[in-house]
Amino acid sequence: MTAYILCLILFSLGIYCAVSKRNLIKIIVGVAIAEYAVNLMFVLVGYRIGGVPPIFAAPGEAQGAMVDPLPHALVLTSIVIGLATTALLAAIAMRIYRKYGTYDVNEIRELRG
Amino acid sequence: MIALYILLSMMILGALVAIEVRSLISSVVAVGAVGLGLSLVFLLLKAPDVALTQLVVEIIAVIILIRATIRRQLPGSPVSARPYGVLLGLGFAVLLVLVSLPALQEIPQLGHPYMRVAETYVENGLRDTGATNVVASVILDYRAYDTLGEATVLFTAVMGVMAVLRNRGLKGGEEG
Amino acid sequence: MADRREDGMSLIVKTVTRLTLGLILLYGLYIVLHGHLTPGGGFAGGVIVALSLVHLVLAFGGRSAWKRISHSGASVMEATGALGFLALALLGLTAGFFLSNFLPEGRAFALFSAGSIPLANLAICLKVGGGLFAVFAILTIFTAETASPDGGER
Amino acid sequence: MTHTLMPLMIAVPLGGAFLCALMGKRTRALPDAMGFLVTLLTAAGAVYSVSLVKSADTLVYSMGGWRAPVGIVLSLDGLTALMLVTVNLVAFLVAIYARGYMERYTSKRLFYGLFLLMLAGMNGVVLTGDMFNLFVFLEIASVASYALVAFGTGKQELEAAFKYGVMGTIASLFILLGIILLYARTSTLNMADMAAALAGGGGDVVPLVTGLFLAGFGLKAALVPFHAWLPDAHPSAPAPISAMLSGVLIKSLGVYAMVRVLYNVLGVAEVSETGSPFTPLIVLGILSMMVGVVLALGQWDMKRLLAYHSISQIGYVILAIGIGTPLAVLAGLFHLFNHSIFKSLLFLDSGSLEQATGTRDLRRMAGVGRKLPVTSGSTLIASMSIAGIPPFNGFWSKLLIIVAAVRAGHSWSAFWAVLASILTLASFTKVLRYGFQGGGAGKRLRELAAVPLSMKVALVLFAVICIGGGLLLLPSLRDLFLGPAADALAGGTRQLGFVLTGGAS
Repeated sequence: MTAYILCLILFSLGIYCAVSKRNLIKIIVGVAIAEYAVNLMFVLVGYRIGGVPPIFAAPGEAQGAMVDPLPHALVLTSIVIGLATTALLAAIAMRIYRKYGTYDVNEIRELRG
Repeated sequence: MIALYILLSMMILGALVAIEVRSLISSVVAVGAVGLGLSLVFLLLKAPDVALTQLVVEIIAVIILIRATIRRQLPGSPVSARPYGVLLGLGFAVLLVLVSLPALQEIPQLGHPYMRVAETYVENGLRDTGATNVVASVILDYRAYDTLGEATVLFTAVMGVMAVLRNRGLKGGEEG
Repeated sequence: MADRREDGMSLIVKTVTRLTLGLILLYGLYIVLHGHLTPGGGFAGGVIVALSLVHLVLAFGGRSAWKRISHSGASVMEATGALGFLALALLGLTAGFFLSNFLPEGRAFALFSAGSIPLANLAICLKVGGGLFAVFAILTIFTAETASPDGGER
Repeated sequence: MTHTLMPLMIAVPLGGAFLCALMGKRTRALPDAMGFLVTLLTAAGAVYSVSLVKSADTLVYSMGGWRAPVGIVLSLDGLTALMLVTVNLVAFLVAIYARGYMERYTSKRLFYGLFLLMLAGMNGVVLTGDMFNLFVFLEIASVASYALVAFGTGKQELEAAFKYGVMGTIASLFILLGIILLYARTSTLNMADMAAALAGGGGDVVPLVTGLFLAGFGLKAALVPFHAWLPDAHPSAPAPISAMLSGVLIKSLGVYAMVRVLYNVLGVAEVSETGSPFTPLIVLGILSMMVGVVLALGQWDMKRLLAYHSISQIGYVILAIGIGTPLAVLAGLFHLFNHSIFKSLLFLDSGSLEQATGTRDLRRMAGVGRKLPVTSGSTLIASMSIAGIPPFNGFWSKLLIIVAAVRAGHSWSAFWAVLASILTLASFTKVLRYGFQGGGAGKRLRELAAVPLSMKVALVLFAVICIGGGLLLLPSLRDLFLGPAADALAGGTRQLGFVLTGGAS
């Protein structure tokens, strides 16, 4: 239970940073932290105490009770989706920097004119 | 289990550093640290596939972010955040944790997953797909459609970056 | 000659890069080919392959390393990877349904087993590797254009 | 009953986009041809899917041959067929328009690649029967739309795209968090399986997940408390993309996904004759309706005005579906179809006006009516139909919504609907008076640039649908197109049950 709470705290930290910061790179950092927290929540849900990684042991060795493999497959997908959005947002932020010369949201709004 | 809680609180500390530190480069490096902590937590939770992917994906994310912040005359990010945003953020944090307490009690406790559908993957994964890595058989056979969608997301992002960073948007428009 | 030496990192980094580059690439391909046996797979391996190319560009500097690896080459690699995966999916139609595993499962624990999974891993590796390197290459062009030699903004 | 049309609706646009990216540089004409051909194929496929639904009522396609809870399935019922027709019809006409309009922009290859990927994403969201797959294809369409909003690489476009990107990503994280909690509770990802597992009362998880989904999908549908990104993103995008965003993207990603999840999976809302209203939807609907139209009154930039009207019209749809009687749901879905037609037409008109006169400001656009007959004619038709003037399609759906609200006893929401309609009429008379009759003090405009033929064709086709839209209410057409869609929602949590029973052998 406390692991889920810590995970939700990390998620709200990420959202807080993305919502309240004025610097574009800090906003991207906040979104990345929120993505980390959601991926962590997914794997936490599938964990089994004393579980074994979801790889079949060689025929001879003993095969313990496996951890839930489904969240692992889905988290692989959402990690790369997180990378895709971070890369696109970083590219847009760099282009904004070239146009306005600053990463600060308020200065951008003033320069918009 | 203690190691899990220690790593989680370290990650929260790292996130706080990443949010509140003034200079951008150290903020990006702090996020890198949080990502590394996440990769270790995945190892603790017996998820080697995910830990490996998280590690390498996080390295390239940090490279891209540093590429965005380096070689620029960057004043430290101003300390005073948008007041409206601070209230919104903190209020949201408290609201989310409080509202989700009853729901968290109801989902299975940490360490005792239901695995109703996942049981079929584990039992006849080897027989159906021949792959000994169950996660690989889930990604590329049982739920290969997800992976097709996911590969398309990355493809879209790459085309998006190409579109956003091409040198001239409108024909005859100004360069850069 | 002065410009080449100043471009990229110091000599020590360049010689180390020449040694380690092959190893990183080999490790990435290992991860991809053994995706269905050991942890890892198309994505992790693809990113490692992209990282080895990024490593090369970082060590030898954006401009000089440019002649050998152009970003259009990387995006062609990515598009072929994506089309390969889509072709595998459409080939699945022959064995009944879209995306079905149409090749025989083969012996467990063997390298060439698990039907079309290794082929899909290869297609994804091409796509992810090419795509991420294209992103990095475009970012380098974009910053190289703006940062004039004295480092100030143009 | 299964049919290979369903996966092809996604594979064809994907293949088109990949080919566009690969061969686009060498052969100049490929992007245009690919854009036209692929959207033609998917539009034909969508119309064929309507007849499929009529004959077989529900179809399911299991990916990779794996049955429902184990593998991912695509499900095609009335509501999906309606959304497929809306999305692909508008995409086809916009692709024709974009042929002429996108000459001003560089690299058509990237434009058509991203356009086809957004189309594939929307088709994927509408067709899927799996919760996590809904998230993945929602992400494809969103990432493609972030990049397309910033396609002009101008100052406003980049800033709007960044803001839209951050808010869209946060909304997707909310949706993913909701999916994780549902997976933890029901240990399955298939919608039908999840609905069956939740049938015995969702306990405390369902209210929290409903809140997360309302926030996440609400932001994708630009409902009022989460609408901040729309008035910046839509005006700055190129005209064909604003038409796609306002016309279909916020509907398929926002309204369709929210309604499908609330009615068919979580079962928190249901359709019943006695009218069991789902109050959050009604409140969000009325809020969006009123705030959208009031903010639109003060706008002079034509595209910004249209963006605010999108928010208010989406409020109509959400209000109607929230009321919950079969007639109200039918009216809501009918308005959803109509709105995507006349709003896309309005955005395309603003695009050709901007191209001809070089400005988006109504005050400086005076006296264009006589010189651009096709554009001004279609703007007149579209403005009449959004304001709800008889014989046009907007009138029929707004009338049906108000009648359904009164009959269900929601006289207050009917009052708000009428008031919003009057304000919409007022704001569009301003558009017509300033924009076309030359009422403004606009100076003599230089010789206007001619509007390319391909743009005129698209405008005329849209206008024809605007005029003929009312026919959809005729009994014969209604049972073919709108009826099955309303019944799909009326099916509630049992609606997707066929996925578990039917499917691959």
